Amino acid sequence: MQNEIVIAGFGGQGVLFAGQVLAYAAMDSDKEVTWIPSYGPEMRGGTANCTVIIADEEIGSPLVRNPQAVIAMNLPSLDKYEPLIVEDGTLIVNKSLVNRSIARKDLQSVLIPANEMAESLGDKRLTNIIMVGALLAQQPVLPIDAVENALRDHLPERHKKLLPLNYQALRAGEEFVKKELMGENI
Amino acid sequence: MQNEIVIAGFGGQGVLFAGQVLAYAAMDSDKEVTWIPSYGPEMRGGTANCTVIIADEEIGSPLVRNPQAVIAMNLPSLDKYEPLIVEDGTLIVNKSLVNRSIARKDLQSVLIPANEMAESLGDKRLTNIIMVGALLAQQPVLPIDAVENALRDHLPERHKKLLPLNYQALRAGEEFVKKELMGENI
Amino acid sequence: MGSNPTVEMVYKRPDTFTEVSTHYCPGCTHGVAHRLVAEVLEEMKLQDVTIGVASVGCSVFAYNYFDCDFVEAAHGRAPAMATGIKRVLPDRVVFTYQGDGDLASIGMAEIVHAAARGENISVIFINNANYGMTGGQMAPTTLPGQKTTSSPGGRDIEQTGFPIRTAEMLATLEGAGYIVRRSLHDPKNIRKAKKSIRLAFETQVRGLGFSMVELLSTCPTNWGINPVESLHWIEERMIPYFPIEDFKVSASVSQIRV
Amino acid sequence: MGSNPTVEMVYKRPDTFTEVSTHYCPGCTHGVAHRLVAEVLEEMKLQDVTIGVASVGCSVFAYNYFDCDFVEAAHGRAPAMATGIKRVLPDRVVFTYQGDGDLASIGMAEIVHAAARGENISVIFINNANYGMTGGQMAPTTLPGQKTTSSPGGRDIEQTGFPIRTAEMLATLEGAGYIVRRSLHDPKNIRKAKKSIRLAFETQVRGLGFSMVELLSTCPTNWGINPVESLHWIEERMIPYFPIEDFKVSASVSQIRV
Amino acid sequence: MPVKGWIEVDDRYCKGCDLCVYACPQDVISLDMDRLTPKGYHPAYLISEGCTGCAICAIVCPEAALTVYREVPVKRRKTPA
Amino acid sequence: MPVKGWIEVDDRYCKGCDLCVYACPQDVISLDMDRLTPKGYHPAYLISEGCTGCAICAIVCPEAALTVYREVPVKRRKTPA
Amino acid sequence: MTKELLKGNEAIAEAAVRAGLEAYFGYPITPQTELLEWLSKRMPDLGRTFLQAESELAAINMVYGAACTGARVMTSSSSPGVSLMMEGISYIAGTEVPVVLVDVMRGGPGLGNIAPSQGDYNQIVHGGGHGDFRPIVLAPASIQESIDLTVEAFDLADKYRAVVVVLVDGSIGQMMEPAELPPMQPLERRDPEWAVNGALGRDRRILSSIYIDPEEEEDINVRLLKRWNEIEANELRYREYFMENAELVVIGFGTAGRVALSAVRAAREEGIPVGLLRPITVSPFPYARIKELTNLACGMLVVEMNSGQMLHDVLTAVGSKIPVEFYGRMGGVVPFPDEILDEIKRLCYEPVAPSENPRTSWIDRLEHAKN
Amino acid sequence: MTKELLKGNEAIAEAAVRAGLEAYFGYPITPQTELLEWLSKRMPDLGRTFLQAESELAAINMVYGAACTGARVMTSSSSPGVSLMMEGISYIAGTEVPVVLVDVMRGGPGLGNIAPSQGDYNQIVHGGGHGDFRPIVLAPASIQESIDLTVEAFDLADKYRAVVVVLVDGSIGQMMEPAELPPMQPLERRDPEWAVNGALGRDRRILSSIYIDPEEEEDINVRLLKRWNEIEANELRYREYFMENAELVVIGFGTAGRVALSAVRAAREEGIPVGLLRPITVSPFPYARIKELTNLACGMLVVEMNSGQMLHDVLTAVGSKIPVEFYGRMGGVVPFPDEILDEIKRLCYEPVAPSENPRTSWIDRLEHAKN
Ligand SMILES: Cc1ncc(C[n+]2csc(CCOP(=O)(O)OP(=O)(O)O)c2C)c(N)n1
Ligand SMILES: Cc1ncc(C[n+]2csc(CCOP(=O)(O)OP(=O)(O)O)c2C)c(N)n1
Ligand code: SF4
Ligand code: SF4
Ligand code: SF4
Ligand code: SF4
Repeated sequence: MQNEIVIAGFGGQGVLFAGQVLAYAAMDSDKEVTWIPSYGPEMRGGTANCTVIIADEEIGSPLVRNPQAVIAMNLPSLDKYEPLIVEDGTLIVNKSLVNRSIARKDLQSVLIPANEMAESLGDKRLTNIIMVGALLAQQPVLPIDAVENALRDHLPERHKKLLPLNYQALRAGEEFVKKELMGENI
Repeated sequence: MQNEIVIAGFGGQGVLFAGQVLAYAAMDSDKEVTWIPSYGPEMRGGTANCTVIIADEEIGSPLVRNPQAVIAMNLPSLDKYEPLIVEDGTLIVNKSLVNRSIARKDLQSVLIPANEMAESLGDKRLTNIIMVGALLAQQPVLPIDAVENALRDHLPERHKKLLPLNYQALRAGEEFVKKELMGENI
Repeated sequence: MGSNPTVEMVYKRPDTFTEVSTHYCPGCTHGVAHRLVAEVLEEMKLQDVTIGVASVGCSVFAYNYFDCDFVEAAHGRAPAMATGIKRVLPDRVVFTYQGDGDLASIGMAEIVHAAARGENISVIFINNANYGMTGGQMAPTTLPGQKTTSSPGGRDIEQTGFPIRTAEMLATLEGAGYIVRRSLHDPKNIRKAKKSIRLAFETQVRGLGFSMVELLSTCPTNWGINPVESLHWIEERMIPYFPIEDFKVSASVSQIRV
Repeated sequence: MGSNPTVEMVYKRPDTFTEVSTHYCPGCTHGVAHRLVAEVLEEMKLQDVTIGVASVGCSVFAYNYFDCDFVEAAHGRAPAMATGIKRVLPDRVVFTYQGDGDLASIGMAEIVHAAARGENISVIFINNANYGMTGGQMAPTTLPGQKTTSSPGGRDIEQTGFPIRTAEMLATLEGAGYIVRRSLHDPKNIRKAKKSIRLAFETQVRGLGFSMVELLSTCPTNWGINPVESLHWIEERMIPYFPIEDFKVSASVSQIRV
Repeated sequence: MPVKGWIEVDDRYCKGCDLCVYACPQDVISLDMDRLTPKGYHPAYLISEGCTGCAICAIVCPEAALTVYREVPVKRRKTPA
Repeated sequence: MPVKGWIEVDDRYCKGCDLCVYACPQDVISLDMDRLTPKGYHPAYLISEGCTGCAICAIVCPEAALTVYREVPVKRRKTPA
Repeated sequence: MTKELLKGNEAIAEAAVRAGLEAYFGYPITPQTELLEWLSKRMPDLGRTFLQAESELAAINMVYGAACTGARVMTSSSSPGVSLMMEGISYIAGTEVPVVLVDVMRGGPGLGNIAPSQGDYNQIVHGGGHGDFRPIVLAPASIQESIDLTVEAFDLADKYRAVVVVLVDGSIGQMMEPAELPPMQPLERRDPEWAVNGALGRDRRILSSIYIDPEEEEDINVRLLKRWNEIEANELRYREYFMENAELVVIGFGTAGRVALSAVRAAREEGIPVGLLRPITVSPFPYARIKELTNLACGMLVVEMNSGQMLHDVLTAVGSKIPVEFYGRMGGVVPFPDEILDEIKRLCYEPVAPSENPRTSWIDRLEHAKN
Repeated sequence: MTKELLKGNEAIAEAAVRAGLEAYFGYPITPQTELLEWLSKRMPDLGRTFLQAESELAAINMVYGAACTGARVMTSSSSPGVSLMMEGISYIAGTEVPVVLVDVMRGGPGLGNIAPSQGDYNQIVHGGGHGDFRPIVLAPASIQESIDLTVEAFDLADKYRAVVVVLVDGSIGQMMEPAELPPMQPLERRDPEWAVNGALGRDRRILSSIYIDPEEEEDINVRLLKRWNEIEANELRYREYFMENAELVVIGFGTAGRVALSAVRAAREEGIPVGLLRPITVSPFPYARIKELTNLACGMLVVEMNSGQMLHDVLTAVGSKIPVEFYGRMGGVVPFPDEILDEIKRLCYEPVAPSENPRTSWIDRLEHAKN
């Protein structure tokens, strides 16, 4: 059994770190895991993607053509990955930077105003963690407290003071989706 | 039918040129021919050898382990090549620089005081040509006038004036051997 | 006394530039150096006879921006490649555009010998005190104590010696016709820099030998400061070690009036 | 007033030399340079702590003649190889012995950077104005107009530029502690040369940075003149272009008394 | 009365690096925080009157994104007294 | 009376290059045309009296083939007057 | 034993440190640079030698010198930089001193790009450098394997006085996986009987690659060859997956190998009898095992991130016994598992003529797929 | 048509001049130096470009630049110098500009010696330089062939925008044979549609080896591969001797090939049914013909002046169909005909097991012979 998650956005959105948090959590839960930044033509700036694969057995390819879940932090990422997700896969979209609805009907998708939520929590940099929380609510690839521990153990020193906020962000993302699923976010 | 001739001595004795004269003569007589200087450990000075192969058909190896004829211009060369000559092969030795007789009895060999003869002709540098003349007398691999023409056509410009002397040297070497064979050089 | 005004265009993007947006980081003065070269090519009407030689560094894509023939050299070998071109096409104008890692580190032998031969080419040498493209490692031009990704504790002169003053060193070679250092940190210096680039190309066009303009340039991204602060950094940190001077102006070059 | 005399040995072959006859051509002053280095190693008692780095050139077999540890480098890379050795064995004495093709042509980048780093090694640099081992081709040190096997019409400065004054060029680098040029063409100069080689090793032993002694040396074989005439050729042809001077003697090195 | 000038900023090239803003002697250039270029930068723009068309901004611009214009008064021929 | 000295030439090393001959201030060294070294060179040798043991020959010898000796007068201790 | 999440380049660097690396000389190049950067901090902190060389040419010759002292030394680079090291590598091999080289391959030829590739296989395994010598080449496919093989590389280099190459592609350099680092080995100053480190109280030593007498040079060549035979006999490593009753065998190394694993696993789930052979040492190469497999399987598929460089070696081993097909991506493209799965299926359904050159048919398919 | 007695290095140089060589850049190295020296006189006399570069690294990059202008260019070196050209060769291949390189091989690895060798076969044919590309490699065995193939090298380089290597060993460089030089071709300024020579009256052109997008780089690789298939189809050259009803086939190129000819001739005189295949292009390699021969002959003997580099290619062609044996001399040793004759006889009398690695048994025999 293998989970493949792509997190995509542009530089500065904490895309790579979000993926690493999942990877740490998976490792601490004794899973096999790979994290790999994806290569694009541009050598710097522009888009930033990473692929995280979580599995019970030895992982083969660290990259997949059709991931099971995608976190799209902006419009270009949505446009690029929506068509690639496996059938009935999961798609978490940062509504704040996306002005369109999701075309595919088979997907389990959520549009979440992550930027606004982050700002209301008091720090724009929390957007990525909110999205992770949302993912885990939509598709529980890992127990959420494993991710909390990962944050605790691996948040860069200089951001340690932000730990409580990160917990909140994670839960906020989770809550949002739960409500969504219960049809409460109207 | 193939003739293999090794000319050996030390640098400055005109060993390489003597070989080239034979090669030119062979070429002008429409024979196949190869000339190759032999590699030794030392990068400069010391001994100088070359191998000339004259044949009617395409020549394979430009080097042979056991040559049919050897011109030994000095003692080290004699010591090195006497044992290597094919059975009943030809050996021309520059008596002026060799203080021993020839060990092998099967060889058609000549000891010729080339330095003295050259000096008596008035130019030490003729030693090599005298030896060539002797070789051709002993083993007529090429008509002697072919060699004369080769000298005429290929003697370096600055030595052209020495052409007549070179002819004499060639004949002198030839004469010496002829007499030797008739047992006259006593 | 009135006057009915007419409009004049004081500055416009040179035609020798393609309509391509550069890949350089915002505020990186590689762009200024490009612009100056483009302006000089335009002023001297050399566009059709010029062959540029891009090097390996952030300027690796330089050939996308200049509207003239271009080749892309191996890391450090631009002067050798330029030599090959110039020798078979002596009537063409050939210039290399190289960073300090490319020219002063891996390419040291090639630049010294091009200068020593008096190779009739022009070299635009961007000194930004680090390796930009690969993420800000130490370059031969990195200042003492300067932190880079390969000198995390700051450049230790005990271990790695002092920065190389390339222009000064090459100026000792007979073959050099014109070798100067300029800076891109303010308008005045940028004007001086352009004049020198012009002189470098004039030197070549007149067959007066090797010419090189070393340009102090910013790398905001790897220096970790913003573009404006970067200009100050050049002024306060780099210029004291890398003086803005003429190191070699051969007699015949000094005759040139532009 | 009488005196019953006793015998004193004024000069003997140094013990730091092996009992091997060199492969050098008769009268080639490579041999003199070797002897001077051997004498200095003996005087300074460095034989057991010294590692020599031979280069590719006529001195390729140098390791056969010095009775100390030796390695043989790739053509031009002796300074890099010496750097590798010195960095892991800082308490050993490491010297390279390089010709002008090796050091000033193919090895230019390595020597410049070793000097720039202030690499604590000593370099014996033999300038004989040509490539000896390969049969007398043009070197970066070949004089204008000098005929060589690869400049049969004489070195054409229009095509190949002027000879490189390596010592002068390297002296511009901060890391250089001691850089001088000496000559081997007469007893007086040979004595001076030995003193400088001594100073170069003293510089290293005291950890005062990069040291190099450029030695004007003969190549009778390829110059096509006899050994004695070759000495005159150095004096009359080479020295005017390659002056015998001190180009860099750092403050601390100038303190050394030998 | 000072010469009147103005600039045009080409959004295809401007990267909002701030160098022209900093260099402008009249302090009449600023980055437009309400606009994004196709590449996602806040482009420079002329905030007010006062540009003299000195083109200093263009001289420092790494992207050759600026065009600078200026009004030139046409001199009238003096009439004899 | 000048100091008396002499040289020894090691035939294993001498290549008959003539440099010592040329350098000797007393002109007392020459190449021995009647002898050949194992390597086939005419070695240097001391032709006559007059060597002062100045060792200049050794300084110029590329082969370190020379050993130089000199007689030194032993100074007698002065007896008090 | 605690695992950490480690990036390939950094894991290799730290593994080398713990294996007793005494001196590192290198030059920056993507996608290898993090390795150099890691050591630029680590080595000085430990009082060991780190030096950024002026070029790869200088780096390999610095490593050459340092190796001559008997120290544990390493350099690293990526494809174009490695090409610049060829003369030096030949000298090192000819001098018989131990050196570890890490090559993090990128797309080529020429400047190419910085994406992952396996285009240096030939240069490293067969051709690079003049003269007759063979480096030991280790090709890890995961971060843990990269760590383990890096440590081993130093032991092999010492044991055989040889050049040992750790050959990975950019994706392994950039990827993160949980892995365990070895314990820190104490640095002991080595003084092997050949080391050049000052002739104090012993006869002097010389290290060189010149043997001006051809017969002597030939003796060295013979010695190197016999040593190589030993290496082939003792140091061969490979790993097999799903090989039981496999009728089709996929062969791939490094990243191509692990991508193939995904495909093979998927195929097995669909009941296709396919197995995977992943060479871990690509030099020595598992010729014998592949020959063996030709008796069990009825076809082979070689997968590489190049135009079929290892393919040549597989063909040598297989001879014409069973058909061999090839699938490769080039220039920095990493294949997805589904591409290989498609190939596996194709081979199960459409039979292939053993005679034709596998490369030709592949190129047609690839072109067709690309347009 | 008059023949002259010509030395290999000089013959190649003069042939290049007459083929329209416009620029030569090189660096001295034995046993190739006469080639450079010849051109140092000839080229300036003709008003063409000769430049002694500061190194082989500079030489190959000067040639690279000159080639970009569409000019006919050449460089030459010997083994260690050629190793220094690997990065440049990869760039040239990736940029698809025509360059001719002459490699006069010497004994190695490392500094080795200056005696004749074939130790660069792998480096030139298989491995040298990073990334996927293949040079055309011509291996003459006589002075006349050296001349003819040098002229052809320029045409092939132009035709395929490829690197063409003339691969000879030191003995061919030093040997003299009667040969005929081609007529002097008039120099015409080439302006191929890709040449970079100033954008006068046309759109600008760019020549580079960067393709930062892997998919794009892959397209280039595909283009190079398809061009290579053409080359394999059109440019294969080899020569056979005494092949009629040969039961044993000897295979060797260059000097090894002509030494083998002497042995084969001698064997035939003794009535032994042996033939010789001498590849003239070693890249492309006559795989198909060798495969064919496995149907006629019952054994093969590969002869090289290295440790069996071409052997690898022969084995790929032969598969396991018939036994292949190897005889090589290394490090600068040139075999004498009698050594090969002995091998031929041995093979006729004692049968060999096809399975075992030919190299192992050879090494034992060689060692035994040497002591
Ligand atoms: C042979 C080789 N070595 C290393 C590299 C990696 N590389 C690319 S750019 C670069 C340094 C560029 O720095 P610099 O020349 O200072 O230019 P900048 O990027 O600072 O403008 C390096 C080391 C390479 N491409 N090729
Ligand atoms: C890479 C490489 N290129 C070229 C050569 C050939 N080579 C050997 S020695 C030499 C030049 C030596 O000249 P120099 O350094 O001046 O020393 P000298 O012989 O004059 O003492 C050359 C080019 C080589 N061995 N290796
Ligand atoms: S990395 Fe530095 S040098 Fe390169 S473009 Fe960015 S700012 Fe300019
Ligand atoms: S060739 Fe010249 S440098 Fe070399 S040993 Fe002979 S004289 Fe000396
Ligand atoms: S300097 Fe140029 S790029 Fe920078 S903000 Fe101004 S206009 Fe834009
Ligand atoms: S200098 Fe030395 S080598 Fe030369 S002749 Fe005198 S003793 Fe012999």
